[in-house]
Amino acid sequence: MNRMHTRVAVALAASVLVAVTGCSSKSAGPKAENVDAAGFKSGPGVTDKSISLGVLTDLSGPAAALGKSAVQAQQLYLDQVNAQGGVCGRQIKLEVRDHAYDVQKAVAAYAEIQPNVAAFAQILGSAQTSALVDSIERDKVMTLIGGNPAAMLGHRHLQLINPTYDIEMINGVDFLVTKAGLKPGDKIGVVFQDGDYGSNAAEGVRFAAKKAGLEPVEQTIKATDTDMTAQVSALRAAGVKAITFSGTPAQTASLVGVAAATGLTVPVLGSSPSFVPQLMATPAKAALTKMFYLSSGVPALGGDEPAVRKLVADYQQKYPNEQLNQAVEVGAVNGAVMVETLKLACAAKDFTREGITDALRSLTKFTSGLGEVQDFSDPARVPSRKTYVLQPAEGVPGSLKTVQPATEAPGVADYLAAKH
Amino acid sequence: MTGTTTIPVTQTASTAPAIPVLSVEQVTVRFAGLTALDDVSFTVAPGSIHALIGPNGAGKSTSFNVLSGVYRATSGTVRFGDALLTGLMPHRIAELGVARTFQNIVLTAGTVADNLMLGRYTLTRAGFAATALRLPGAVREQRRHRERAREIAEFVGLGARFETPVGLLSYGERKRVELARALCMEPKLLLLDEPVAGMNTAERKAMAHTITAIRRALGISILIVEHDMGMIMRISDEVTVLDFGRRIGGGTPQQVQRDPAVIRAYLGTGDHAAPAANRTTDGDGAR
Amino acid sequence: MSDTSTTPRPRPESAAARQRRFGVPLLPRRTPSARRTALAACCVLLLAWPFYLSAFWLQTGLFAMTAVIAAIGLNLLSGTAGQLSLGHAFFVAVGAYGYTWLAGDDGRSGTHELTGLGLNPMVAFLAAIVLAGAAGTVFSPLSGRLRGMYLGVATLALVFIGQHVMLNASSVTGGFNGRSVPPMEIFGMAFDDSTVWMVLGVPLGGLERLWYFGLFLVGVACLLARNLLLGRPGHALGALRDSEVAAAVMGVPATRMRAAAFTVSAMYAGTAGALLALVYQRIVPDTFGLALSIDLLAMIVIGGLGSVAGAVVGAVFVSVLPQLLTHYADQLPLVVPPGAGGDGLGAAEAARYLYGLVLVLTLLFAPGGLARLEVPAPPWWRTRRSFRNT
Amino acid sequence: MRPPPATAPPDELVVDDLTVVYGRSIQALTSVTLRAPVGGIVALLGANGAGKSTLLRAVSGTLPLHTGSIAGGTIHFGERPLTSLPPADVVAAGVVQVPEGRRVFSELSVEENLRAGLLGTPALRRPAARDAVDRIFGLFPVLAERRRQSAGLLSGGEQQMLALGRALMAGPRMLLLDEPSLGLAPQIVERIAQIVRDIHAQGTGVLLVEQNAALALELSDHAYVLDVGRIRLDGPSDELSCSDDIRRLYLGEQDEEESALAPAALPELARWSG
Amino acid sequence: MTTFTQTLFNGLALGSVYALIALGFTLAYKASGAINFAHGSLLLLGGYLVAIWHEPLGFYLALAAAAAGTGAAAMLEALLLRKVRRTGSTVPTILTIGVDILLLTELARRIGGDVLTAGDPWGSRIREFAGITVAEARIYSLLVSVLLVAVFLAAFHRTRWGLAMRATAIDREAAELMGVRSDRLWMSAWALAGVLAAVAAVFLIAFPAPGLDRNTGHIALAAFPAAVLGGLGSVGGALLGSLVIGMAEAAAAGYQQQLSSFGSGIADIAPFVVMVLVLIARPQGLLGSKESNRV
Repeated sequence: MNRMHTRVAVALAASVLVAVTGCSSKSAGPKAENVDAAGFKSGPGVTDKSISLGVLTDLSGPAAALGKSAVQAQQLYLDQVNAQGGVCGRQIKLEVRDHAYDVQKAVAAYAEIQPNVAAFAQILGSAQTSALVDSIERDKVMTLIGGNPAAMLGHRHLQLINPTYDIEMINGVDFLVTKAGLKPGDKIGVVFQDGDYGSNAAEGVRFAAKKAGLEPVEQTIKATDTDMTAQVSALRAAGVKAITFSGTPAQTASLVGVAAATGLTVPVLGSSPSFVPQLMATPAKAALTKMFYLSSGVPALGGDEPAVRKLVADYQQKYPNEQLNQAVEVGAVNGAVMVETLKLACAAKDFTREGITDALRSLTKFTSGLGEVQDFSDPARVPSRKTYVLQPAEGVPGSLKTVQPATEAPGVADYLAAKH
Repeated sequence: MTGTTTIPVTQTASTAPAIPVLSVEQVTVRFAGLTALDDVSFTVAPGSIHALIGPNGAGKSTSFNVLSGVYRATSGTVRFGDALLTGLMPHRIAELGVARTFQNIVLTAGTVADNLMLGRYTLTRAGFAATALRLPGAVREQRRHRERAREIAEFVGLGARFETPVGLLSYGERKRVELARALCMEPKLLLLDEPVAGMNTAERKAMAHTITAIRRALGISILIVEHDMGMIMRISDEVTVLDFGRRIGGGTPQQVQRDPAVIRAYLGTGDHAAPAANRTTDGDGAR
Repeated sequence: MSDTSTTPRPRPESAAARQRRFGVPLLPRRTPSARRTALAACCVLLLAWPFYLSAFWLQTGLFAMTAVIAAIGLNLLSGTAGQLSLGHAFFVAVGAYGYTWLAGDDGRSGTHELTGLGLNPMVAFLAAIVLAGAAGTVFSPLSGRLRGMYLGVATLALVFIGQHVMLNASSVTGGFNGRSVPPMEIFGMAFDDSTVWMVLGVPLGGLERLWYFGLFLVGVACLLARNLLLGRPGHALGALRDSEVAAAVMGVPATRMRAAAFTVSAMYAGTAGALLALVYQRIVPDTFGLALSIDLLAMIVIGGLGSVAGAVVGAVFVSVLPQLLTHYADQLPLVVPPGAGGDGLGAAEAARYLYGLVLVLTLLFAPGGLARLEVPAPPWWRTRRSFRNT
Repeated sequence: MRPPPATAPPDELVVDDLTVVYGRSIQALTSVTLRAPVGGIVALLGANGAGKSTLLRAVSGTLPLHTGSIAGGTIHFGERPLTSLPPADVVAAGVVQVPEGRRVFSELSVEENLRAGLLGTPALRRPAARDAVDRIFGLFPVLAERRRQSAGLLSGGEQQMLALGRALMAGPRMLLLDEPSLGLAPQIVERIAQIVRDIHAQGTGVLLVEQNAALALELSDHAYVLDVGRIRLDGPSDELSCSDDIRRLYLGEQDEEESALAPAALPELARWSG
Repeated sequence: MTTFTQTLFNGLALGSVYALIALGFTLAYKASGAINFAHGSLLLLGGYLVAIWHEPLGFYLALAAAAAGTGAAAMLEALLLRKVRRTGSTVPTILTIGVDILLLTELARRIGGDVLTAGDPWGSRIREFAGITVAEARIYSLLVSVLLVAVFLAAFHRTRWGLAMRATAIDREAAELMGVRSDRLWMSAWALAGVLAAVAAVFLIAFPAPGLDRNTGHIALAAFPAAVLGGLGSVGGALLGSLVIGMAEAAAAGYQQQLSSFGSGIADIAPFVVMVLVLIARPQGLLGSKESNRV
């Protein structure tokens, strides 16, 4: 009797299964690339009226402040482009997902929007990007990423903008040598966070230090450290003349604050992610304005460049209550790269995934006025080698001013040559 | 002694696998600042029902805890045949065929069957892998032992409750589950800690019957702690009396009932000893 | 009467006895046929799923499946044996990296040299499960001797030490940037998108095939767990949870059983990890943090401790709820679509709030399914103090 | 709106028709009615598991700690309802229990244990608290000698005295004693009995729960016998101690017809053959 | 030698702050039998309240108000836990995880990317002695922690409240029979845990730390191993454990070059490694009492 029931159930299940699969929505197969009457090839996320771009960022996690600024700046830029008719007569839309700096959420969000976007205008977070690298390459979807670790180079569809952390540091050490008058044999402190960002930066410092005949004194820190006293005492004991730092902004405040308080008043050069304007509200403000420098691929928001001033003005007008930080520029640059790429794809009448990547790879002299000329032709090479040196300053947008314009240190070429 | 059930049925025992002697020798248990057992010795003859009596707190439960390995004796030894129980972990003692019940019922959530199958633990072998994969051996073993568990359940009068969650059982029934679970271990020595405490008269009768029936059927040794003097005197072959952690008397029920030291210690002292003593002597003898 | 003891008696499971057993209605129970119909409907739904749903929903489903497997395993430990573990993210990681390392080839990831054994993926999958079990066994000096809450905090160490190892053993794990996961391959057919099977006119890619593999694993996991719970180890673990003393005098070796439960639980987590790796296709250490451990615990508590079904329900709930919320965020009141600016409540935050709220409310108002982890201390324990003094 | 009868003694513990359940199903007490006047010693007898401790828990308000609850009936002390009050309120009403097995705070010193007896009363000034402690030491000189020792190191009898002294710190009107003779040597039991008499003589009512029927009946004026959660007998103690009924109930009933209990319905058990 | 002295001081200072956290954690555990996973959030709440109130109220008043606020929040949490007390200790523990998620989400949303300061009076002043450099705030944190712990211990051993606590911890039922209102008492324990967390928060965000950010509460994770290796539920154990963990962490940071063979970032896991080692040797923790039965 029971067995009978089971058989009936199985038979029923099987027939229902066949029935329902017969009308599966997937039967048509994956959304194919298609060619319209005008000979325009287009892929996922592209219609006659619009182009959808994906953004995976952190709006509620630990990097929310940066993520939010970058997305808003990107949106601002695209709004302006759209207001002028968009690209190829198509409005550009952002499909934003908040992964809250969680890998699983990022992977899920990627799966959710990937089929419906032409490209990813931004993916924030190293771990998140790392987890998605294979998928991005498989799906051949052109992607701009937020961070700059050198490990992210070499993927055809993945592109970072501005110099990588190691290049930032080679340029930065060059600045320190001049600034602090470092001589061969002098010691330089290298404080860096465990992980790809910090170790990539440290690699650059080591190279530059060797080249300049400096002796590096290394101190590893962990992401959750907030008190840099131990590191500072070690560096002071070693008698360093300058320090490079690759950690979080909060750690910067501690390091510089402790160094200043203990009389270790040497210049400290930070990697680009190591500063946020919020630090100017902490007691470390005085020390920061006195000792701290930031190596950055984009100029200071407090600078005089027309593009920067326009960005600041527009951003403040649209988001009057938001604090400005360097991520605003990064977001705007990302937006500009995206638009330039799409324009090239438009010219080639190819809005397929491959077409968009090809367009990016043909972009060899990109400039937006926010930073140096970028060359995206080779995915394995840094798009630009020049960095600015910025310094915390009060009363200017983003609390940073530029103290050295975009410069490439002589060592960079050697370094890159040695790497390839 | 009017009952006929008190006569030991030794002929069944003769066919049984050898039931070892339990000998408790000079066992002392000390907790911080307290001597719970003080140099206690007694012997449980194979196949006998041996009662351990004494006022509350005399050390009866402590004795059980030493015998089953829950407490470690400070000094002294407990032997079960050739095996030295003192120093063994409780599960080792269980493997030697010593089963016990608890004064306060300690059952596992689940059905009666689940609890009884726990009693089969030492007799079965199926490990994690065999059970999870339902290997034929494990399935066969489980079926066979479940049969036996059901037999035991029916024997103690829980046949109809075999699949019932223990949470739904009455107090008396749960006491029976405890007993059945201990029986499921196919013990050579059964330790019963107040098997009829909290039961009504009918339940007490049934339990006394079951205990004698166990001995009759299985020929195993039973050590029993109980306050119900009537029952103790009726069913036991030998009695050991503890007071204040010390053994103060022992012998056959009749001997113990007449022992003035026992009467004094167990039933009261000094001027209020008299009524109690009277009561006990006539309580068991005359009734 | 004594003679009857030697004569064979009628088989106890007589028709009358069975009648008695089934005649007494104990708990309201759905009728068997209704159950079967529901189960069949569920199966049809699960089997037909890949024919309809997009990669996102397939992936969500697969995440739920990994959660189900891990939760069933954790439930064996916490629900059945009464032991708490906050370290299961570690065993998930061992399974994930174990599979990847065993099945992977030597190569490079970023700046790291990678090693791999290049085993057949099926073999590697099984070996990864064994590896996770071995990791669980290595922890047995603690898992056997520590109880309940104590073990819970001690296992926290596994998560953090595990993270440390994942970041530093870069030749195995790829370090911070993680490592690509070789696709599953059964009988020479790889579960990737290099080949597409057409079934009933519907293309089945790697994810779809993985879906069926996952379903198979979930089915096996449920079945094995159920067998365990109904068998000898289940009884022993339940006894250990309800009263360690009673369990011990019944012959259950407490230390060994607890360690064994931990090991089995770790193997479940390892299975989940290996499947998770296949879903992710690339794994990074960040995935296997404390949050994963806590989510797993929340799953089994929300679902109801001690039952396989509870683990399944809880796992599906906890892993799918945030996805649903994020997906339909724009339709929720008060929730601002991502990137809209302003200080509105983001979807991810809304999901967090709801998750926390559901957890708290479930525990406050429906602890019924939860009570089995720790029945109120048995009287024996409570009176131990006075008992000792007697 | 009827005023309370003027004849009602103001201080009497009255348990009326009390039913207590543990968990959802286990009924531990059924319709128990009992009166314990402050002017007397009332004994409550019964075998293990009869529900004696449950009754005290119900009065003291500690049932919830044992997953128990009052399912019916009331408890009053004089005018004051105690039904389901938390323990602290019961103590404040002047009813204090000395729990079974002494339950002294073993890691605390003797003096600290006594001071703990004041935790239910409004804070006293230091000298007053010291006076209270000294009063108890006067009652139990043996404790005074060991005031700094930790309570766990006392002998059983000393612990029982400490438990009594601790309960007396608050100056209760009614003392609930749960098995004070438990596990004590005869001479000590005699000493405790004398102390209970003294306590009563000083105007404190005593409800005595005892297994030791001889002791209990001798000490008390009136006794109740609990059997499986019900009051089976009650009456003046001297009458009870001569009654046959109490023997039967308290010592467990003898089986007049032994054969009647052999339930033939139960099958026999064969030996397991491996 | 300097490294050693410096490490010693850092360990002491760190351990003393951990002690405040672990003590609160232990009190809450004793009171509810539950591991309070929301302790980190309470800490964050304390710090956040000081940060937003110090401007209008001034530091000390803000600290008092924040301590009161955090204590109240802890009591609210304890109220929730009381509802599920009967189910054992696991359900309440998971409940604290739920509370933690709610509290942390709200605080993180409010704090966002900001780095908030407590407005403490020590600023970034530095003292030098015995060849080592020490932030003044660290000295105060050490002093205040020692003072608070001493006051707590005195109260625990000398007052009616402490007596009630100790008695209840030994035998709750007996204590209730003496008239102790154990529920209220344990609520006070939770409140105290909250207050201690607020004080600890101030020291954790004071110089040389940069200030309060959304991750500040993570530091409470170090209190888990501290409390466990000392013996869960033992006040002395929590204090000793905190010291051990503080020292271990400082040593791992101070001697990172020598320890580099264990991989970088060893300081991150030092507390957990120490905990595991201690528990393998003594499963009941350093000062925990061994269960009386040996099953």
